[in-house]
This record gives sequence, C-alpha cells and structure tokens, in this order.
Amino acid sequence: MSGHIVSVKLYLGIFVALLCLTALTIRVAYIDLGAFNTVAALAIAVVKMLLVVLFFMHVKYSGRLIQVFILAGVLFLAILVTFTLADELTRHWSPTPTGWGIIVPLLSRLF
Amino acid sequence: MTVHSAHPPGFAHQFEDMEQQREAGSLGMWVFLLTEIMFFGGLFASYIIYRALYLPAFEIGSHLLEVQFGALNTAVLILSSLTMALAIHSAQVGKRRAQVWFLITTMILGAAFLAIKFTFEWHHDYIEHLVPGFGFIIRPEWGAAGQHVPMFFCFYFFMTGLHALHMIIGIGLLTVLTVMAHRGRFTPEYYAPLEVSGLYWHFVDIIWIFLFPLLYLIGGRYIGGGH
Amino acid sequence: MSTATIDVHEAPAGSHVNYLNAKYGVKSWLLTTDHKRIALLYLVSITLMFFVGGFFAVLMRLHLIEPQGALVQPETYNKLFTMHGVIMVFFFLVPSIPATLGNFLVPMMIGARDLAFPKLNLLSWYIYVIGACFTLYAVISGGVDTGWTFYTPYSSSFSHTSVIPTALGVFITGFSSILTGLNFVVTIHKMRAPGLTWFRLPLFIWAIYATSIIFILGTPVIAITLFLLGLERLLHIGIFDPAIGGDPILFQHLFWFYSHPAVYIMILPGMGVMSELVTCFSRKKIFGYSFVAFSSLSIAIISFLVWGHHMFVTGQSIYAGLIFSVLSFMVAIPSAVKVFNWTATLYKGSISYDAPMLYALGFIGLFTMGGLTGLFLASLATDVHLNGTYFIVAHFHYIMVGGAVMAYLGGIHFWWPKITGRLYPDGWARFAALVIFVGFNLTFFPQFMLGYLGMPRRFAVYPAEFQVLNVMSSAGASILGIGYLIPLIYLTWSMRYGPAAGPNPWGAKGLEWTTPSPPPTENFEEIPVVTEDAYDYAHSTVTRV
Amino acid sequence: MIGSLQFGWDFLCFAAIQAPQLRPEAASSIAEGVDHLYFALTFITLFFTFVIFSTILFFMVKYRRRAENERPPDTGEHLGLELAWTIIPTLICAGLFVWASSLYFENSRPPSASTEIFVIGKQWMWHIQHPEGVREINELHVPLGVPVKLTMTSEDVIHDFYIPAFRVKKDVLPGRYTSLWFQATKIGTYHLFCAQYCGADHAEMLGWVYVMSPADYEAWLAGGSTSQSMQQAGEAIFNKLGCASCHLSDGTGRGPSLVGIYGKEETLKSGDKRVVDEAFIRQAIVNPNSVVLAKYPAIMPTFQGQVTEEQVLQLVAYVKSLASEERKTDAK
Repeated sequence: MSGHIVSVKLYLGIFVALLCLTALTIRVAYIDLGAFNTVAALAIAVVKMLLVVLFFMHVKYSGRLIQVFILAGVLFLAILVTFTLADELTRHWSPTPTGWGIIVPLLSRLF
Repeated sequence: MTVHSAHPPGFAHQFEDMEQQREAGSLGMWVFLLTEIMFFGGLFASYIIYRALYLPAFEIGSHLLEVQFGALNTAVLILSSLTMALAIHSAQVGKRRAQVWFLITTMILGAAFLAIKFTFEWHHDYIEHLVPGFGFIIRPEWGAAGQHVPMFFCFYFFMTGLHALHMIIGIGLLTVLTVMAHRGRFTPEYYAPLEVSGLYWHFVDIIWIFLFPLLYLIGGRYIGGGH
Repeated sequence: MSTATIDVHEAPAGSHVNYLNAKYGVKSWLLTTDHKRIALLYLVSITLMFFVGGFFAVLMRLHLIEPQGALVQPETYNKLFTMHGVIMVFFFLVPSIPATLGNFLVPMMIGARDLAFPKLNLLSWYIYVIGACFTLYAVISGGVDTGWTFYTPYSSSFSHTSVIPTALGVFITGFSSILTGLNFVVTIHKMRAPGLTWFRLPLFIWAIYATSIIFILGTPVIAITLFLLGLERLLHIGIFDPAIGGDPILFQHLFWFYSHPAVYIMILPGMGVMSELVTCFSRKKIFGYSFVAFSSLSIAIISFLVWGHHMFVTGQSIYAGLIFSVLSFMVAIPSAVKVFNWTATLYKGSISYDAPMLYALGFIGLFTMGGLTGLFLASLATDVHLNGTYFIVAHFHYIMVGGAVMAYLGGIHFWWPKITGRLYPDGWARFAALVIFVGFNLTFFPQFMLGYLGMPRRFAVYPAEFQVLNVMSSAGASILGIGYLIPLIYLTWSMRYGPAAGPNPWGAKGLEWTTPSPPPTENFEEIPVVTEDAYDYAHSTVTRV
Repeated sequence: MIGSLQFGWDFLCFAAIQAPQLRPEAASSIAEGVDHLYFALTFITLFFTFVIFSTILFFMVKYRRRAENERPPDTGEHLGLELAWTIIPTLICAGLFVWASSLYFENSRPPSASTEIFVIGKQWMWHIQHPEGVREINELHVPLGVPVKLTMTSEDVIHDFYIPAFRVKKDVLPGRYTSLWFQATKIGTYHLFCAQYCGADHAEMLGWVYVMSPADYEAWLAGGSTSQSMQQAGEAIFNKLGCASCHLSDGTGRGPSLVGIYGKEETLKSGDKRVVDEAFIRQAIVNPNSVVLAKYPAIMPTFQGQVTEEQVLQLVAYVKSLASEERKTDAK
C-alpha cells in the first residue's frame, strides 16, 4: 500500500478541489435552505473527508483490511449517535395502545 | 539466534521482513485513528443531541463566531495536509532537502492555525464574555433561548480545545521528524515514521473539516438567521 | 486419576537459557520489551490490585452483618463499595486475562517472536501503573464515594471526595487497554506463522481478538466521558449540568456505551481460556469450532447495541427501552451457544480432573447461572422490580467472579508450568478450586433472594428482615476470601520449590507447548509452519512429557 | 456433583430459615403479573442450569480418563445440533420478550382517572404533597383500590422512588418530571426505598407507604389539610408573577388561554404535536423556548430560578384545575 507513489500533480489537484469545496460550503451556508443547510454542509464535509482519506492517506491503494477498519469505526460511532438520539427524541411519546395488540401498531409507529 | 539477513536500518527483530513491518505500522496507526474517531465521537454525539434539543440557542451561538477566521483556518489546515503529503512523496523518491522543507512548512502552517485560533478567536470570545465558566454573560437580546447558549460555547471550547491539543501533539511529532529527516534517516525503503505521522496529521485535518461546518455554519448564515 | 509421569529427559527447568535467566537485574525487568516479561509485570501489579479490591470487599461484607452496620460509618461504606468497584473493574478484571495470559500467549500461539509493537507494550504497562498510582492516591487521600459508575450530577457537583484523581486514574489506565488492544489486533492480523489460517487459530486467539475490538471501539468513549466529568467538576460548567439544560441521562448513555461492552471484555477472554481447558483435559477437538469462534465475534459486536438495559427505569423513552430489550435478549444467544458447545466437547472424551479442569467446570456452571439471570434484567417488566437491588449485584458477580475470575485462575494454573517452568502441588490446587466454588455460591446465591425481596444495593444500613441472608452472604465471603489466598501461597511456593515441568505437562496441542518451558526469549528457533487444525488430538502423538 | 450438592444444601438451609419470606408481599395490581414472569424466568434458569450440570456430571463420570494413552475419536461437527441450540433459545427469548414488553407497556400507562400526588426527592428525604394540601415527609398515605399517579422531580441529584411490595420503581431526576403509577390491592404498611445511589445517607432515605381503606383515607385527608390546597397556592403564584397579564382566560392576551389546555394535543412551532401534560407545563415555565405553540410568538421569559420546584408543582396543579372547571361548566 505505501509502496505506491502518488504523482505530485494529483496531490495539487486534490488540494485545489478541497479549497473549492470549502468555498462552496461557505457559499451554500449563505442561502436559506431551511433544514437542508445542515444536510448540505455535512455532505460537503463527507466529500472532503473522502478526498483526504483516499488520496492523501493512500487508502485508495491500501488493502481492504484498512478500508474495513475505517468503516467499522464510522459504523460504531453511528450506533452511539442513533441509539442515544432515539432515546432523547422519543421520550415524550406516550405508550398509547395496551394489551397483546401492542406490537403491531407499535412497529407501524416506528417504521 | 537466527542470523539477520542484511536488512535496511530500522528493522525490528520480531518481523519477518520490511514489508510485514511497514504493513503492521500503518495498520497500527489506522487502529489508533479508530480510537481517536471514537474519542472525538463521544463529543460529536453529545453535540448532535444537544443541537437537536436546543437548536435556536445553538444558532445564536454559531452566529456569534466569525466565519472568516474559521474559513481561513480550514484553508491553512488543507494546505498543511498538502505539504505533509508532499513531504512523504519526497521521502518516497529520496529527495532529502525537499522532505525537510516540506516538514518545516507543515509545522509553520500548524502553528499559524493555532495562532489564529488562540489570538483572534478565543481571546476575542473571552473579551466578549462568551467563555462559559469564565465570566459568561447571557445577553437579554438572545431572548428565551439565551439560557442554553452557554451549552453551545461549552461544546465550542471543548471540541476546538481538544482539536488544538491534537494539533500541538502533531507539531511535536513533526519536530522529531524534521530532525530525523535532516539526518537523512528516511530512504525510499524505510520511511514508516514519516508515513505514520502523515496519517495522524491528515486525521487531525479531517476532524477540523467536520468541526468547521458543525460549529460555524449551523442553520445557514443568511441575514434572517436560522429561525 | 492417572499420575502425571514426568520423565525428565530434558535438563531441569532454568538450566538452559530462557527468558527468565537471559538477563538479570531490576533494569532488565523495568526496561524489558519481551512480551513474556511484560506479562509477568502485569501479573504482579494485577494481583496486588486484586487483593486491595478484595480487602475492601471483605470489609463491606463484615459491615453488612448487622442491619445498622457493624464496622464503619455510612460515608465510609460508600467509599468502600466505590473503591471496590473501581479497582476491581478497571484495574483487575478489564486487564486481567488480556494483559497477563494474553500478552504471554498471543505471540507464542500464533508462532511469532513478539508482539507487533514491543515498546508500545511496555508503555502500556507504565500507563497502567501511573493510572493505578492516581487511583491509590485517591484511596489514601480520603477515597471517593460516587460509586464506580460516577453518575452525575452527584459526581460532578455534590460529592466532596477526591473524584478527580480517581477519574484521572481510570482515564489514564483506559489508554493502557487501548494500546494493548491495538497491539493484539495488529499482531493477530499481520504476524501469524505460515500455514496458520484464521480457522486453525486456537479459540483463545479468537476471544482475545474479539476483546481487542471492544478495547479499541469502547474505551475511548469512557475516556472522553471522564474527561468531560473532570472538566465539569473543575470549571463548574459542563454538558451534564441540569442548570444550563444539560441532561444527566446523557452521561449514563456515554458511560454505559463503554461499560456494558466492558463486561464482555471481562468475560470473552475467560471464554477463550475455557475453550483451551475443555479441549485439553477431555483430549478432544472443540465441538463446532466455527460456531464458537463466530460467537466470540458476534458477542463483541452485539455488545455495543445493548447498553440501554442499564437505564430502563431512568425515564428512558419506552420505545428505546423496547429496542434495547430485544437486543439484550439477542446478546444472550451466542453465550448459550458457547456453553452448549463446551458441554458437547466433553462427549466421548477422556476427561482428567486436574485443577484447571475443575476451574473450567466451575466456570461453566456459574457462568450459566449468571447468563440466565441476565434474562431477568433484559425483560422490561421484571427489570423494573429488580433494577438497583441485590439481584443485579448477584447477577454481575456470578458473571465476573464466577466466570472471569474462575477462568483467570484456571488459565493461570494451566499455563503456570509454561510461564515458570515449575509444577504447582495439584492436591492443594484442587482443594482451592473447591473452596472457591463453595465460598462463591454461599456468598452470592443468597443475594439473588435479597434482590427479589427488594433490598436495594449500595445500602450501608438495611431493614432487619434482610439480616439472615446478609449473614449467609458474609459467611460465604470469608470462605471465598480464604479460597483466593490459597493459590497465592502455593503458586509462589512452587516458583521456588515446585518440581521442574517438561515442555508439555498436560499433553496439550498448540504452538506454545512446542517450546521448552520456560521458553527462550525469542520463543522459536525457527518460525514453525502449521499444517494441522487446532485441537487435533485424535491424530496427534502428543503425550504428557 | 460438587455443584449440585452445594446447591441442594444452599436451598435447604435457606428454605428452613426463611420459608415464609421467599417472595415479597404482592400488594399492587401489577404485582401478580410481574411475579408470574419472574417465576417463569426462574424456572427457565433452574431448568437449563440443571440440564447442563447433569449432562456435565454424566459425561465426567462416563468418559473419565482410564488410561494415559487414550485417543478418543473425533466427534466432528453436527450442524443440526448447532442450529437446534441456537434457534430454541432464540424462540424462548422472543417469547419472554413479547410477554415482558406487553406487561411493561400495560404497567407504564396510568389509567386516566387516577388521583394525583406530587413527590419531590431531596438529598436524603422524600417531600410528598397531596393536591388537597396535605404535606408529608417520608410517608405516603394512599387509598385502597384507587389508581394513584405520582409525579416526581428532584431538587439535587438523581434519586429513585422504589416500593418493592408494589413492584414499581422510577428514577427521580433533577430538571425533569418522571411519573409512576400503582393501584394498591392490600391494606398494610410497606417499605419505600431510594434505589439510586444519592450520597451519604442514601440508605437512610427510607419511608413507609400506608394503604388505607377509602373511608379512612378521606378522614385522614380531612384531618390533615390545614394549609391551603395546592390549587389555591398555585393561583396565588400565577397572579403574583403576572402570568395572568398574558394568559387571559378568553384567549385575547399575548399568550394562549390556559383554560382547558391540560390534556389537549398542541402543535408546536417546530411542527410536531405534544400532549400538554405535567412535564409540558413544567417545561413551559422553566424553558419556554423549547415548547412554543405554533400560533404564538416566543416571547415568554424563563422563570427558572424564580420559582422553587414546589411552586412549579403548585402552578401545574392550578393549570390543571382550570381544565376541570371548564369541563365542570360543560357538564352542567
């Protein structure tokens, strides 16, 4: 993986792309997209992260093992966020149905 | 005792060959970066939760930060990532002087990032009484959401502070590397320490890539604000 | 019972150059990068912490003999159970098997000369010692009384005891287990001997690999949580402070996100040791190798999804409670699969009752009880009644003391000839196993009853009707305390006077048994090439030698 | 064999000493259901422990090592067995989960017509307030057979209101309301514990729950209520703090009319709908910005720090009383 030598031209190209994306994310922030502002900002950040990871950190040329490890890290962070958020946001849901007929309406409410 | 065949310098006895040692080194650093992801992850998760609970207060707090310094810092860090990558590249092709210069530039850019962060942003916030625990004043014009604005600034200082701490560790690492590079320690066959520190530096840059939009650009900066 | 025939064709232990006598002097031990010596450094420091924590436990049980408390003031009792919890969990159980047996055996079992990063391994031990010093300083400087869970807002703004030194100690020691986990993952991935594919690895390596995954993904989260707790205590402002809208439940979420996988850090290596012991002493290949191996991994992964069952009664949302309850039931399945597979391994075997095997059988019995009582706490309705009572104390002691400590002792006895080159007195070892089993049951079985009757945990004084059960539990605790002292005595005795052990006193399979005992510093003359499957007793000619 | 002897001896000596006390008193409507689930789980635990123990004993005796050079044959893998002991425990767990969760769901929803009692946990004591104005410390008098709903909050750290005989328990959190309900089915006196560690005298934070027949309860209530009811106290604070200036009863004020608002489902500015319960009212008083109604501007100042927890409870009781007045007028 590290044996692979990346050309300087590619590095400069990635560098310029990252600067443009930074400018883009600021520019987008000045347009009122309501809730989509956050989605846009995060999407641009993810793209920038992928550029740095794949090219500057040579993950594009390294084996699948490291790629699996990175995905595992992100997945377990997602677990922490989603489960904690699931609790915080649904605390005020009152348990409406009772008795055996509980699981079906419950699942419909969840999905 | 097995006789060591003529291995290049820096070969550790417990490995079979250089290739195994290099792969182990980079896998080890990636596993360490995994722990860093979870370390920052705890903070990011709490941030996301409180942002979901107190969005108006977070928007007020975010608007109090100057975007231009945040943007400048992002550009500085991306440039330092480039110079770090070029330093590794010059080690791969064996240009010693280029290595040293690129490493020094990366360190200067890191120091510039910290200078902008501490003097223009943190000091400015201190004067404006925005540092929770050190004379934070809730301003009446924030309205009802003012009660939770200190929460935003808790996150602002915890996250940027932890990131700055990692920057300082990174700069320390780079000084050691510059000395080693100056002595010509890194050859096209053996440059693992340089490469591993490069991974760490790029990771610190990625953390800032996520910090910048999350802290500075909440709900958009247009005149009307995010309400 | 066949007597172990030891024909000493090998020179007596210690005469040929091995890792113990290769170098002498304190510097050779304190600056060693040999994974075997670091394992012994850990063994000494962990045993010390075990007896410090155990001493607090004995004081607690003596105090609880009388309803109004027989020994100390309530404040002191609160410090006792806190320090017992902190020291036992973070300084004994989490590092116990991975740092001692894991450090010693992982390179030898996979046919490597040392771990991937030996200097990092030594650094991990120093980080552990520095963390331990901070926590022992906290003990001396008046103790801490927040419970090992450090729940805010009590720990952040209401407790006036030395919370910060303890939190700092645990924070630092967390990095020791992170670096150990990192070392193991890289070593197991990159440094296996030629021919040693993943499915020929001993199951102890699978278990240590699964534990390392939890080390890497879980420990940083408690590091950041305790870091935030320290900040909140110092600056009186923080994200858990209800005054500025902070949510103490969020602290519990972040704390249990690590601490539940941490209980699997404690039990998974024990399961790995069990697979080694059961196969060796019934001289049979493990039943369902791939099932046992994958159940280790699935336990490691599902353990990250279940932490909410610690918070069913904290006003957690009912729907989140449902999700956590389903997943908590699911995490019990791989453990059940393992127990069934061990039992099936004994079928048609040739079982010998050496001391390690007694610890193994005790483990299976007690771990089954511990695991099944976990179902009471995974089901929402009964958890409402049992949460925060002695039922929970009994449940996790059955898993940690009945499971992890029994497996730890079984492992220490099984590999003791390899580590020290000496045999311990087998009679005494079997007697100690029996005493520990009896003492343990008498201590913790009555606590299930106490829990169901509703006696809350962490109570310095309790209503009189619970006294009989508490006295039984305290009686059991004294037997257990003596039971743990016996191995300390005869094992240290055996280091000096025990008969020399051959390279393979149990006739076990595995690369570590192909080296002389104690092994040379670089483990193998030539890196072995592995051709046969793990535990292939049926076709091998290995005998007790 | 050691294990089973040990268990036997353990059980015998325990049963001998404590024969009557094997099971805590069941004094609430849900206690029977929880106990049935508990006994089912106990049976499963003992059954599986016994199965595994006896199998191991049998194998240990039958296949003990008779000669040193024995080479037992390899018994290989058996997929059917593996699937069996994976699927069967999964089914058992699924069954237990559905049983436990539906029981938990039923127990978590208080019947609508339950009497309200307010509880404030403070470091090492329980303040209990009945709407009629009676205040108690570490004691709770409840009528027999009437569902009782407790609305609880804490003034400092996390406590936990636990009555073993009723099989109910709920954490009491600072800065939030948590609620718990039960319906007593047996007259008597029962323990009240704090089940979440809360400091030095956590073990002293005990109390007693007195279940009385409805007649005795009324008599006790009448005798005890010297001070004004919570409702009147709430009204006094409502006027003193100037809430009436915005929240006019005819709805023409800058704030919403509070008459009949309790129990209604309101849509917030953020779009989601929430039922106005005690927690909603408390949040509106302490952190108004998080529960701004759709049609009203976010101008209500926060009263955090100006009102104690007790006064907030009184305001909640007053706002709820507005609702019942309106329903009374409809009923006429």
